[in-house]
Amino acid sequence: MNAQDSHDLVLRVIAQIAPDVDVGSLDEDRDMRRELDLDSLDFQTLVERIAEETGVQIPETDYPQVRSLRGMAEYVAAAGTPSA
Amino acid sequence: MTAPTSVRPTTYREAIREAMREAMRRDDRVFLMGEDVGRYGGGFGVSLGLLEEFGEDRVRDTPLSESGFVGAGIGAALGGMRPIVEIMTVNFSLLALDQILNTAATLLHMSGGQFNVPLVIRMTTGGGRQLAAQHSHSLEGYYAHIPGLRVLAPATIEDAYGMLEPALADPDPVVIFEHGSLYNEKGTLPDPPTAVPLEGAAVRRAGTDVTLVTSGGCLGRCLDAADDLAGSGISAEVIDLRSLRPIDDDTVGASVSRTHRAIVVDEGWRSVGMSAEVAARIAERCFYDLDAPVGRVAAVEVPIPYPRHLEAAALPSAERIAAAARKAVLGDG
Amino acid sequence: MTGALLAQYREMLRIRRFEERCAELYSAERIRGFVHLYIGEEAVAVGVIGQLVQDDAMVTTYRDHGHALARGMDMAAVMSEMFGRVEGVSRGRGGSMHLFSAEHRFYGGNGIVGGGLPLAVGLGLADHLQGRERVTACFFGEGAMAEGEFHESINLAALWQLPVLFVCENNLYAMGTALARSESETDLALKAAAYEVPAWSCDGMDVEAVSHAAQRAVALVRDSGGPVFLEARTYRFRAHSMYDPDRYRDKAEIELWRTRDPLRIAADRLLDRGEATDEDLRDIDTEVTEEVDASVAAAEAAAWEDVDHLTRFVMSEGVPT
Amino acid sequence: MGEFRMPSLGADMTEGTLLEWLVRPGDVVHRGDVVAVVDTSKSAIDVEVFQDGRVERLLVEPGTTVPVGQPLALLSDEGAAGSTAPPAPVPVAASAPVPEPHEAHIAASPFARRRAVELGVDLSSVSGHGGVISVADVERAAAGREESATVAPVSSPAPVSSPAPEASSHARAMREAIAALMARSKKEIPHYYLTLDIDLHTSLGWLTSRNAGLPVDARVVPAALLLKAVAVAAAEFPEMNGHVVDGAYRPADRVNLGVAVALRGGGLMAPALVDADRLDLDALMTAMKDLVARARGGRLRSSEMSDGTLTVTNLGEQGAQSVHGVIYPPQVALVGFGRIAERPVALEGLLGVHPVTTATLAADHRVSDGHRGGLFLARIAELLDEPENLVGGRP
Repeated sequence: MNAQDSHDLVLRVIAQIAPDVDVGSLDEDRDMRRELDLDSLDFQTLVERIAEETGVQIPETDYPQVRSLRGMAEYVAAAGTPSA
Repeated sequence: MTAPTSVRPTTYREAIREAMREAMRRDDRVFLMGEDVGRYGGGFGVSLGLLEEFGEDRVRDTPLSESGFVGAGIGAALGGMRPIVEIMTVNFSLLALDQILNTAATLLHMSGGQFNVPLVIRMTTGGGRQLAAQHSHSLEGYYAHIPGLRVLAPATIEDAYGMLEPALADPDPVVIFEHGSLYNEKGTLPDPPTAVPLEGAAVRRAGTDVTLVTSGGCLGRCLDAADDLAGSGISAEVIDLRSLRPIDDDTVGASVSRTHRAIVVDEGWRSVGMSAEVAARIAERCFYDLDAPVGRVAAVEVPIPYPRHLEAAALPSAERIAAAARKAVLGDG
Repeated sequence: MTGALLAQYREMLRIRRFEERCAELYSAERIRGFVHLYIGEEAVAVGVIGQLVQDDAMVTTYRDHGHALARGMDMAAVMSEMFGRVEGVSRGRGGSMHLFSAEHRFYGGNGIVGGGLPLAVGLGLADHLQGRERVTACFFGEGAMAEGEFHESINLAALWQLPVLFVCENNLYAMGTALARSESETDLALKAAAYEVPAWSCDGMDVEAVSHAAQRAVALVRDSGGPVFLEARTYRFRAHSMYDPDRYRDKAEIELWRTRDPLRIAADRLLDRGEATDEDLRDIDTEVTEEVDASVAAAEAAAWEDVDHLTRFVMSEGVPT
Repeated sequence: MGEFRMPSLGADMTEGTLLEWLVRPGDVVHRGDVVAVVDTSKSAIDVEVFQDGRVERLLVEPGTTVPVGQPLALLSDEGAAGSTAPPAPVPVAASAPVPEPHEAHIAASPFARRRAVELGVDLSSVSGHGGVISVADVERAAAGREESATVAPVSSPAPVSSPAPEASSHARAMREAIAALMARSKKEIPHYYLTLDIDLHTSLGWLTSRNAGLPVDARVVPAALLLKAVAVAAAEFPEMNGHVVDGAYRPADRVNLGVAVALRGGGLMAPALVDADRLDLDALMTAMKDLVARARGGRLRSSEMSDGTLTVTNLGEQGAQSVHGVIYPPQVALVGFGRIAERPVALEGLLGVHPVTTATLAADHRVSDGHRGGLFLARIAELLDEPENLVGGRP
């Protein structure tokens, strides 16, 4: 999975969790929780969906790296390929 | 309204007589017909003196046959005349109800718009004169029920005078109710007189706390009640419907929407009458503005009795009106 | 008056064929409501109305098809009214009982027994007051003579000397109530005469007899300016309104009256006098039937009033006053 | 013959709109079956029936708004007793429901009702003269009420596409409902507030190591632990867990933990986690995820909307250090948790840096006092200090 694919995937999952958000205007480097008004449960759901879609299990200890959209996309791209 | 150049003293009775006199002078087609309108001068003296001026053809005494002469009035209207038919009292008018309802009010529609009936019917209504159960009733609601009629209830001298001319000019049948207790009412008329409209209610007294909706002979009692209420800090608005068909919902609705309380005052019986109709319209139009149930002060459901004290107890009084208004405003008896 | 009877025969046949078709259309549910057929009484309308002129007025009852046609109202417009169509003489709002025409000074079509009489008096009063020499012909049944409005009206007309021709179509039954069961005085002309009104009777099954009597009556009204009462003794061959069980009269009585069918009397007389041949009468029938056919076609094709116009004509719409 | 009526799905609900029938006449229904979907001003709610029977007749068409208590359908007893249909599949409703707070019909003039909505005045908190509330009473109540009701501040979401008009009117209706309810709460309930900082070092450390060994979808968020602690404590403090009905306090016999959920786009609701104290931690986590998702999707069950016995608000999570909440009537207490933040703490004479949250309690003085409230907060802190004891469920 390249960076663009993972970027698109993350945006798609975000759109499911926060359907009211205009993802086009997101600041990719800011903390998504603040940017998207996600609470811990929403963030947990985001991580779960990423895992379902890609098989990438992000450990809690890595959460600081995936706080932003860019960080999440890069993390996912680096960590693996989509499961069948 | 422009200020009149002067005023002349008159009475309700004289005002109607003058209006008829002027109409007959103005228009050859106008004539007056009814029981004892000529030599006797009218059962209530309204047409006194007209025979002398206009002669027997145009001030036409009829036999006691209400259906016959009201129907003849309809036919004469169809034949190009502008008859004024006087029926002595509303109770007697029931003998002519067939002609009024089945012919005058239906002919235009039934003929697909070909035959309109430009007829004016005047009749006395109301109690308060110890005339007992066959001369005292207020059956305005019977007539106001009928599509095809225009029903007027002049409560003031100005209306009594001013409504006749537009009523005669109206292409359709107009029924005018004159409350018997108003005939001797003294007052003034502007000179020259100002025109009054046929439709539209009048706010006779402005107020903010409760709207008293009334017409005809009850107007004075409502104004008395409003004076009384003002003494206890309640500001009552008094609306004179003037026209009972059509009813001016806009004026009533606007008032009740401001005061949030309404009392309907009618000398007819309470059940299925004018007061029921007006109350229903207020409920339909102003429900969400109402801060108290719509109240009614109407005649007690009894044929009007002869003795003064019983008759007084049967009819709306200023006291009953004020009490109903207080109940609406203060929320308790 | 050669030719007059033939014209009257044709007029009566128009009414007869029109109403026969109405009965058929009623059964087929093309026409609804109350439909009171005039069959048997045609000579009265044709005989009386033939004496009126354009300026004269007419008031009649719910049994009004014959009067409307005899007065010259367009058959297609009358049939359209039967159908309730907007092209009807009353824009479909009246139906069978309420035919009107301002053009013909035809003031209806009154469904209340006796209801038209005061109206006719008023029309006469208007003419009287305006000095116009016009006649108002008021048709009513003998049943109306029990109503107060008859007495009030004829009294007024006599009292005020108004130019009204009262035409009583005495068909012997007020719905199902025989004359003798509803009137203390069965000589109706005599009863009217009590109001100091000139009054006489005629054979209502003989169009020439009716014409003759009506001619005299109309002339008297016009000349005197006062009322006249004319009784036409006639009979309806059919039910009061479309169908009824006819329990109130004998079959034999109906058959006896049928021998005096006004069409038959007129036809026999035309043939006797040589004023027409069988062929002429057949031709007339064919033409009349074609006119009826055309009226039905026109009514079928006519439009319905728009429901948005339901409340029109309750109050006048800019009628000059 | 029974009637299925428009249920009260919350103390603030006076009417509801029937969105959809899930049954047809002739269907046999059992207590707990979801039979209809109702839109309150807050959410579309699956509504269950509380009696067995057969649907005789549906009285109200979808799309119709009717007052609470109006019959929606007629149910006959026929076919119910002898039915072979399976028992109620909905566990939530299978046990006896918490008594619904009953609101008597309020006599108020139409104009008074209209003004009450405009002014956000709850009519049940207004007393009328002569037994009837007039507009003057409503305006007096509006003028006299406390203005300080701090409805949970909903942080404004970032880039939000403009909402549809009906959505905004729905939001306005919800805002009005919230305002009315919170105003009523502040007027009726003598609140008292207590605060306690809770050191989460132990519990979060335990949770991190537990989560480390689990797949993503089995992980538990700290909020779940906080909820569990409150639920367990609540079961031990009956004066914090129950309802005031008709002026009398009725402790609940179970803990249905209301979870304050901020809705995207604004608004707030507090659906209940039924029997939260009895659920094991994983089940509670699952239930919480499900509940929040359905709350935001507008598909809650009626019992979840109305059955909360104590509410927890966690909204400090992203910003505020503490939250002094407004109790959700007819409940009697609300626990708030502020943001979990690293703070200096003194430990055995040394200074350390630990994750700390400020817990607050808003409680009803009619039912409890500060002493018991303090013990309640302390018990929550104690429970959080032994997180392993919070894992298991209770029978």
